[in-house]
Amino acid sequence: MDARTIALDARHGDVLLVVIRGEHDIYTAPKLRDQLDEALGQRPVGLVADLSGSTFLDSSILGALLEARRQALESGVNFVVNLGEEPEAGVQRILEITGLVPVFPVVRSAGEALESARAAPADA
Amino acid sequence: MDARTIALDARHGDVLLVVIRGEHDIYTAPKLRDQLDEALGQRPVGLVADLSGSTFLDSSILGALLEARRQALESGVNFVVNLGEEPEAGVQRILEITGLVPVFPVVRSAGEALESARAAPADA
Amino acid sequence: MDAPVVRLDLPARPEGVGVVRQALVGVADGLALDGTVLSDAKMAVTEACTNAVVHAYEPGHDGRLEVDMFADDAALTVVVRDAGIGMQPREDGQDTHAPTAALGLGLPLIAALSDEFEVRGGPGDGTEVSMAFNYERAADPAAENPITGGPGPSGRWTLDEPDPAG
Amino acid sequence: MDAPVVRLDLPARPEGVGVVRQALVGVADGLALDGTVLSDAKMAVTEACTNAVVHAYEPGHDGRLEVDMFADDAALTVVVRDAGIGMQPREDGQDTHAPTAALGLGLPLIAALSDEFEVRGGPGDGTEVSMAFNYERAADPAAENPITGGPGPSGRWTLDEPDPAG
Ligand SMILES: Nc1ncnc2c1ncn2[C@@H]1O[C@H](COP(=O)(O)OP(=O)(O)O)[C@@H](O)[C@H]1O
Ligand SMILES: Nc1ncnc2c1ncn2[C@@H]1O[C@H](COP(=O)(O)OP(=O)(O)O)[C@@H](O)[C@H]1O
Repeated sequence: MDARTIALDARHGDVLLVVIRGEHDIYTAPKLRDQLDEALGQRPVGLVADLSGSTFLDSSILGALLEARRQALESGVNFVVNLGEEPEAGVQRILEITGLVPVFPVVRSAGEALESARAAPADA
Repeated sequence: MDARTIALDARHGDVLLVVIRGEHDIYTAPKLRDQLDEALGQRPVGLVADLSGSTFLDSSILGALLEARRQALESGVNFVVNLGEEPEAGVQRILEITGLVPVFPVVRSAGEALESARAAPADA
Repeated sequence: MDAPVVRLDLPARPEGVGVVRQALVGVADGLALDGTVLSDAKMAVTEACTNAVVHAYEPGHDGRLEVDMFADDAALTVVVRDAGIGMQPREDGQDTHAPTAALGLGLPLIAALSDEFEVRGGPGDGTEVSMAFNYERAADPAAENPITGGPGPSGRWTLDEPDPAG
Repeated sequence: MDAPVVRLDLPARPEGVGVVRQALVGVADGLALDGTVLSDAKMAVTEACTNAVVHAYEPGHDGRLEVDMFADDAALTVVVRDAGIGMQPREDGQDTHAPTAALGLGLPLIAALSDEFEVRGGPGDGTEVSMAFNYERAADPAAENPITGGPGPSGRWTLDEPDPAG
């Protein structure tokens, strides 16, 4: 199995990235929730969930991401999911068949993610 | 699991490469034996078993490689194993603890492998 | 079905879900399963195992999770079984053992990603989810059993009401 | 040992060895096992399963392979079990069910890569190989149980004779 990591990347000024690599499911969902909570607690302008290096995500992870999105909207933080330019097929598929691509919203590159995390008005 | 492939690379003139990628064990050992036999049947000057992309090998695979080496020696074909510059730790370990590094012999780059497969006298 | 079965029997704990998923990858490897079928199977089997971990047993009580995998000429079938409380009728949207924010997408995902599935068992009987994944698909099951609706305000997924006229 | 056990029960066939190895990776993932320990465990467990596939049952007869994995505070223990012919006394270097060129490195590798191991069972009783892999190693087991000798002319590995004086 690919290394399962969840890390905070704070090198982008007022935008925080939570970088999710490898396979994630109910076992690591609590860690992801904690990491997303911590990032939101820092009141960034924007929060990016970076899935570009993730190889498997289940509905526990979608639940954690949706909860972070809800909290971000409430507190006026821009929230965006970066799927990367070459996403793992299964990760892309779960986002597509659940119709969540426009909901999160999902973008396809780090640049685009930073841009919309900085610029987008946090609409509800 | 990484894709398990065994392929013949005949783009190096009088040296044939059998390229072994991913995880290999008793399940794929027969395929490896066939591929090595086929390569030896073409009477090349040298035969390289390329393990640089392999992530797991067990004693069934060592057995297949040792058998190819034995046949190569018999028929005057230079035989060499290329472990690559960044071998998987487990692949390197099985070759080292069995003392097979000097036996095969094992080299650490494609260039070195081609060179010794072309130049080495097939000694016994 | 008398195909030889790979059986896993393990504690119904969060860390077990990855064990089942990895074993499935190993089984698929022996079948040279197509990438999309494998990735759908990984997801559906993960959701079924997660349900056993999350819903089947009283919190703090360690139950077992049993998974059978068997391959015939046409499909890989995976059966996920627990000996827990069984599917309960929902009362006021609340789940007996659900942790904070079970999303409610597990069974819809299983339906969307498998070519055939069945859920057996009632209150007290444990639960058994059987899923078949065809090697060759005539159609994308996710198009035949699409996931409707979206995240509701409560955090749980809200499925669209089926159209009574349709 | 009452640690919760992950059990696999599968046909003793070549494609099953990868299933066990993958499941082991899943178990190790839950334990955050060190890379070298995991890679040694993968190899030793592969060799034990391969022996069950190759030696335990009459060719063409499908026996079962059972594997238990359990983790305590100090080590991951893996037990590989078959219900086959059991370890037989070797006659003139020939093996009952060995395929062309069984190398003879399986048990030496198991000894070199595990921190503790035990082989149980005799003729007719099946075979059970138990291997423990410590999370923290005081020494490299491959240094304590080194593999000696080399490939013999027959194709089988020839171990050095133990020095009767040493
Ligand atoms: N193995 C099980 N044992 C008991 N109840 C279950 C089981 N699987 C599912 N359920 C019940 O069915 C409901 C719907 O499951 P699912 O669609 O997977 O969504 P979620 O697990 O996110 O709630 C669960 O909330 C639970 O009440
Ligand atoms: N599970 C088993 N059932 C029966 N015999 C076995 C089993 N495992 C090992 N043996 C016997 O022990 C011998 C040594 O095994 P091993 O060291 O693994 O080498 P190899 O399998 O390459 O012959 C085998 O040749 C076989 O005769």
